[in-house]
Amino acid sequence: MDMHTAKRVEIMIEAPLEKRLTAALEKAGVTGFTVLPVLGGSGRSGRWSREGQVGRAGMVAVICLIRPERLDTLLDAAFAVVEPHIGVVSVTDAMVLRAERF
Amino acid sequence: MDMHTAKRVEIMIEAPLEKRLTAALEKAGVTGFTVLPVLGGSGRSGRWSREGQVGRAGMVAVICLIRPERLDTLLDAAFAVVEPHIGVVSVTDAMVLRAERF
Amino acid sequence: MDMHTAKRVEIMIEAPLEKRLTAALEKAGVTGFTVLPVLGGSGRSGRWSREGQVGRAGMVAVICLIRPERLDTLLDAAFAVVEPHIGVVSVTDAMVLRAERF
Amino acid sequence: MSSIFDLAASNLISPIILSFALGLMAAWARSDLTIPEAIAKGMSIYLLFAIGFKGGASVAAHGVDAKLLTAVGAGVVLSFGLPLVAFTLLKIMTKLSKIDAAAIAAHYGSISIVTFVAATSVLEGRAISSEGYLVAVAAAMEAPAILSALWLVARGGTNAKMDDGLIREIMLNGSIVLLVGAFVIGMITGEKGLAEIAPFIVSPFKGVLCLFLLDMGLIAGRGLRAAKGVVTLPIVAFGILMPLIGATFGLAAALLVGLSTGGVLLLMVLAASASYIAVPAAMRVALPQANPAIYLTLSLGITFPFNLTLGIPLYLTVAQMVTGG
Amino acid sequence: MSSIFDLAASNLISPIILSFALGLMAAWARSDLTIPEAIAKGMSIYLLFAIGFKGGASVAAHGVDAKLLTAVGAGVVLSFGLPLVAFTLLKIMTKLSKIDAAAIAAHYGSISIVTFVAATSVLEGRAISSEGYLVAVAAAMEAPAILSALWLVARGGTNAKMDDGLIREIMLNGSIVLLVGAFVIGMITGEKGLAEIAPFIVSPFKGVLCLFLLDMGLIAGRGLRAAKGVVTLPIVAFGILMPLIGATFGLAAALLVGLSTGGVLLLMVLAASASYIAVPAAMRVALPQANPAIYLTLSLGITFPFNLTLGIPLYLTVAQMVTGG
Amino acid sequence: MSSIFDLAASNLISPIILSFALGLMAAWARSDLTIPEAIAKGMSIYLLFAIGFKGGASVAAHGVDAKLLTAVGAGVVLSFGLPLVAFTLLKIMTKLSKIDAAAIAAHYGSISIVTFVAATSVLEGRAISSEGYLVAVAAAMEAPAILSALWLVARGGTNAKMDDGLIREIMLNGSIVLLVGAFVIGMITGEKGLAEIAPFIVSPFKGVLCLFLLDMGLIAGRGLRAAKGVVTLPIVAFGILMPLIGATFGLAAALLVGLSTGGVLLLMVLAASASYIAVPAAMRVALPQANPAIYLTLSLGITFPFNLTLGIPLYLTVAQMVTGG
Ligand SMILES: Nc1ncnc2c1ncn2[C@@H]1O[C@H](COP(=O)(O)O)[C@@H](O)[C@H]1O
Ligand SMILES: Nc1ncnc2c1ncn2[C@@H]1O[C@H](COP(=O)(O)O)[C@@H](O)[C@H]1O
Ligand SMILES: Nc1ncnc2c1ncn2[C@@H]1O[C@H](COP(=O)(O)O)[C@@H](O)[C@H]1O
Ligand code: NA
Ligand code: NA
Ligand code: NA
Repeated sequence: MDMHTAKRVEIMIEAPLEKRLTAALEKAGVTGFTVLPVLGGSGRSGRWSREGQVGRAGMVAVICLIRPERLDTLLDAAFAVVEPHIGVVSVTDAMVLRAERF
Repeated sequence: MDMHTAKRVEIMIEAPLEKRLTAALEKAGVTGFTVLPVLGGSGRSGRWSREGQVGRAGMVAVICLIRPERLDTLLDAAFAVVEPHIGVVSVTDAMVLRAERF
Repeated sequence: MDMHTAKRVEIMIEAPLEKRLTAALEKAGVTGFTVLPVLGGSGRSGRWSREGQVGRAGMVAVICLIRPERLDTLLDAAFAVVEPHIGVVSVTDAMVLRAERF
Repeated sequence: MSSIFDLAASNLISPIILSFALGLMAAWARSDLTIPEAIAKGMSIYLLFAIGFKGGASVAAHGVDAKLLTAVGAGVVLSFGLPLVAFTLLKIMTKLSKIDAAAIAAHYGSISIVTFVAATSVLEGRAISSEGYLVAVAAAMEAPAILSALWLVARGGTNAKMDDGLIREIMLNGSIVLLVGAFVIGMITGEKGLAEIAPFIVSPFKGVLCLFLLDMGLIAGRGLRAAKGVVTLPIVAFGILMPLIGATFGLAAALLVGLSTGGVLLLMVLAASASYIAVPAAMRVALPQANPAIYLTLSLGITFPFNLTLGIPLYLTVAQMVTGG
Repeated sequence: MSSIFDLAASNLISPIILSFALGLMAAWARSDLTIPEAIAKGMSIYLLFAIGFKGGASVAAHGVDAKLLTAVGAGVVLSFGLPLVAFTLLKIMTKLSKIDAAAIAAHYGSISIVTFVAATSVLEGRAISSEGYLVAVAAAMEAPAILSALWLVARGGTNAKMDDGLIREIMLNGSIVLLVGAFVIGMITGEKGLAEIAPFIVSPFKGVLCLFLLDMGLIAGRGLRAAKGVVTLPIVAFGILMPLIGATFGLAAALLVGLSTGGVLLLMVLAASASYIAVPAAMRVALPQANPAIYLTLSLGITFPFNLTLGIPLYLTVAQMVTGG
Repeated sequence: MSSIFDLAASNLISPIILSFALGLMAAWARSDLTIPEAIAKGMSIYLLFAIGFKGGASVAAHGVDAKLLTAVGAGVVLSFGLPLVAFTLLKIMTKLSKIDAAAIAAHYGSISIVTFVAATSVLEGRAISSEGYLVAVAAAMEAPAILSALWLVARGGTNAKMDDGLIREIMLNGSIVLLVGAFVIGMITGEKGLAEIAPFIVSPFKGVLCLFLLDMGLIAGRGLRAAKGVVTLPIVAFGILMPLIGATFGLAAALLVGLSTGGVLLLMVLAASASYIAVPAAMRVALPQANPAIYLTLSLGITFPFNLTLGIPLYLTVAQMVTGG
């Protein structure tokens, strides 16, 4: 199977920021991402859980697969949104099928 | 802790295809996988979101941890299902505990 | 962007064990983790799905980003909880922003 | 003619239609108002269970009509036949590929149960009775259209991904099973069963329908926003013309079967409406090359609101004229 | 005897039972019909709140019966004792390991609140009254059985993972807290409080129960499909014999306490029913080596439908014969 | 004075308050009782839709009052002004940073629709009527306070992240759109529309409110547990003093506008209550440096229960004394 190197960026961010993050990613030329729900978690700002919440509470996980050479642009864009907020950003090496999509 | 190398395959695929994908994986001898919900995303076919949807709309993420030597069989099986559809496949190097399970 | 090496540990565990796992992680000095919902899956104990379930059924995925040197402590803590139960543990190399958080 | 407009106007200011309009407008204004997926699914399960049960109980009350089987047969024929009409029309009116045209055709042969539900509540509001078994007709009309559309594609040499699994999935999809199952339960337990659970499935029904239509409005509105550019004027024209044609075929079938005024309306509505739940999922499996943005926007964004606002009052006027009811 | 069959037959054609049957059949036919997890949990919260509240309001109306404490005590004794009976029976009838047998035994000492709810709605349908505080008895019977089962295992030298956290979790698990909390609220606010929220917790109750049982049927059916091979004939036999034995113990306890006909039925049902929510979660923590496929299939796939369809009418006939009610 | 206590006592033993207390206690005891997020959101959608619709229908029934606009204007002024009062008070009473104080101030200028709903149900229980358009006032009061608070921060030189997107989000946030939309639908369809869906939005309303307050109690209780240490005594004192001050301003405004007794109570409650849904989300975007643990705990853990239990009866007594109603 024909595989191509890529980076998998995983951004956990507060739900009220989701729109701003994805807008920033799109502006930075990121062509694809996937948003996963998050049930709860723990960090420097304490423990939280989504259960019973009503508003745009909690966090979401945004996953982007991108070509390695575009990583920096993406991280700059993401960082500008995440920086003053609660959230973590991690990057993993990955291989993808159908590279023309990224 | 005794760790073993493995591959972590992450397949984002349209929800109506989930059954077909997991059936194909099982047929290809994949012994385990986990299905995560997806809230929304964006790609070449545009932006979508799960909110308010009624039918088997949206996507799911299927995660498989497998021994490296079985990667190709898995990708062939997955690709046959994903190929004509909307979806992305990525592979990451990983280490697993309890290798006898994979 | 200033990145630091880290490990991304992904633990899929039965939902009734979630509290025990996160308590064990906190006791082992893990400062952050994120819990993702799981829709269903398959493994040695068969196929299962969350749909329609009422109790604390099913599984959750717990993701920890940690400094590499703390991996062993974390795995020991996690393994003690996961070992007699249904679940899988995998580790991936990653890079993180804002290393002071980990 | 004035009565059509009166009817349309009084229909338009019902809480049901206005809730749909609210959803449309909220989506248009890019409000973040959303109904959680689980709640939307829960409401659709409620509506299917309620409408099925009430249909069955009504059949139990009025006796199994000899026309039941004829009506179901007529529904199946309509569902098989309408995609051919829709396909031909699309090939004439638009420049869509054969695959896209076939996928759209499948939607118009099948039915929208929410449009059906909205029509029953218009009938109730006017105290016009109808044959309870039309619920069974609705269920019977869900699937055949998919087969027709796949045949249209296969005939052209393209490979539609038709396998045993898919046929099984279509026939046993959740909506059909729930609708038919509730219908049978209603038939078995009859008026007594209905009385037991009426405070759940009858009294709050219209209110739940309002919230469900709010959600439909949100989804349709967001779909329309996203589909600008994809959906051309001829496609929109098809989305309004086709329900009128479907309704005409439905009318003919209803008269052949010999339904009551209410029954005529409901069969017209079934024929006029387009699926946006079962068929889209089947199309993603069977015709993945077809563009979902087109068929979803058409059925949910154009035809559904058209039927809801203008279609139903129009069909009702015609049904009353024709049956003298 | 004929009356048992009449009762069973009339019970079988209620919307509640038929909804369960629909779920079973849909699962059997591998339909993709599913109820979202959040909706299923929402319905179970509704049912627990409603049944607790109504029990409390009924106690407030009829005065705190001197027998309340005796009945709760009897329930606790049953819950502690029945696992020993179940365990012995399993060791005699089946080849299950000690761990598996103990895990199953825990389920049968504990209770199924949905079976209890179904029984109250049979009583209501027949206008037979019962002691409101049996809701409190139900809550009291949830947990002790787990301790018994863990003692059975520990006695054999195997390490059950029993820690303070687990005891706390069992005693304060959501279902117990909600049931007892709603009971207390019902007792405090009494008939007046009930009147305020009756259109929510009384009128639509049966309808919600139908949809909930549809979901139970789906889960039970899917469990039965998956468990083919794991669940042998002797195990199935246990799943039908044990509720009869439990009901007999429940009958004895109810007569000792001096309950009314309705109360006798309900205590029989509590003793006869097997948990499938609280106890399975506790077993995954405390006895992870036990195979969940066996105990879940037994309690939800065999004993639950048995009680629902044949058990309740049978117990009611016996309760009426014995109390002359 | 004794009547305040009588009123408070009778208020305290309503199912609504006790459900909230149950949630608080369950959280305090670390029970795992939880309401799924989707169900909680579904209930809040239901409550907003119902309260909006009923307000609109009431306006339709009583004619559009000339005071409607004045009342909305008064609400907007209150929402703009109260944050300044709250901010000053916080700077005097506590050692909080300017950012934290401003964030809290935004919450107290805005409103809690659930407190409003609880107050309307107290009015209904006492058959005291109120102006339906206060629902519109409630909607109008949601957003201005956020702008005030951001101005407070910007004035001090710190950069609040205020952009067009945020203003749009605040004005078009789901709660406001749903509340106003349902109000307009209620106004258009009037009594007739209300009659159609009353079995959904009127009869079960109080019961749904109970379950919703159970959830609020769970969240507030868990927040209070987690916030030990963060929330100091002066902060708690503010959480009780500020609603009293807000209510006083609300009273003055209500008298200026010339509202009825019920209307006076409701405007007092709006001014006294603090947001815990819309404003927290806006603060995470606009003032991320502010500590959410403080403002959430204050508004949901201190002020909300205070208003629910003691505040509403107190305000009602005052409103009755002042208006002689
Ligand atoms: N080390 C970590 N690994 C995984 N998730 C984390 C980690 N640290 C923080 N998070 C997630 O990010 C959220 C906010 O973290 P913090 O800003 O540290 O409070 C937490 O609630 C977690 O969901
Ligand atoms: N680069 C990407 N990274 C992460 N997810 C993606 C990416 N591209 C596509 N996806 C996901 O796959 C779905 C379909 O993609 P596409 O086929 O490109 O429209 C999107 O809606 C996303 O959920
Ligand atoms: N190889 C695997 N890859 C991903 N998830 C797995 C794998 N094996 C097991 N799982 C997950 O862990 C659960 C329990 O696995 P098991 O203990 O093997 O039954 C499964 O239902 C899956 O959700
Ligand atoms: Na049609
Ligand atoms: Na029992
Ligand atoms: Na306020």
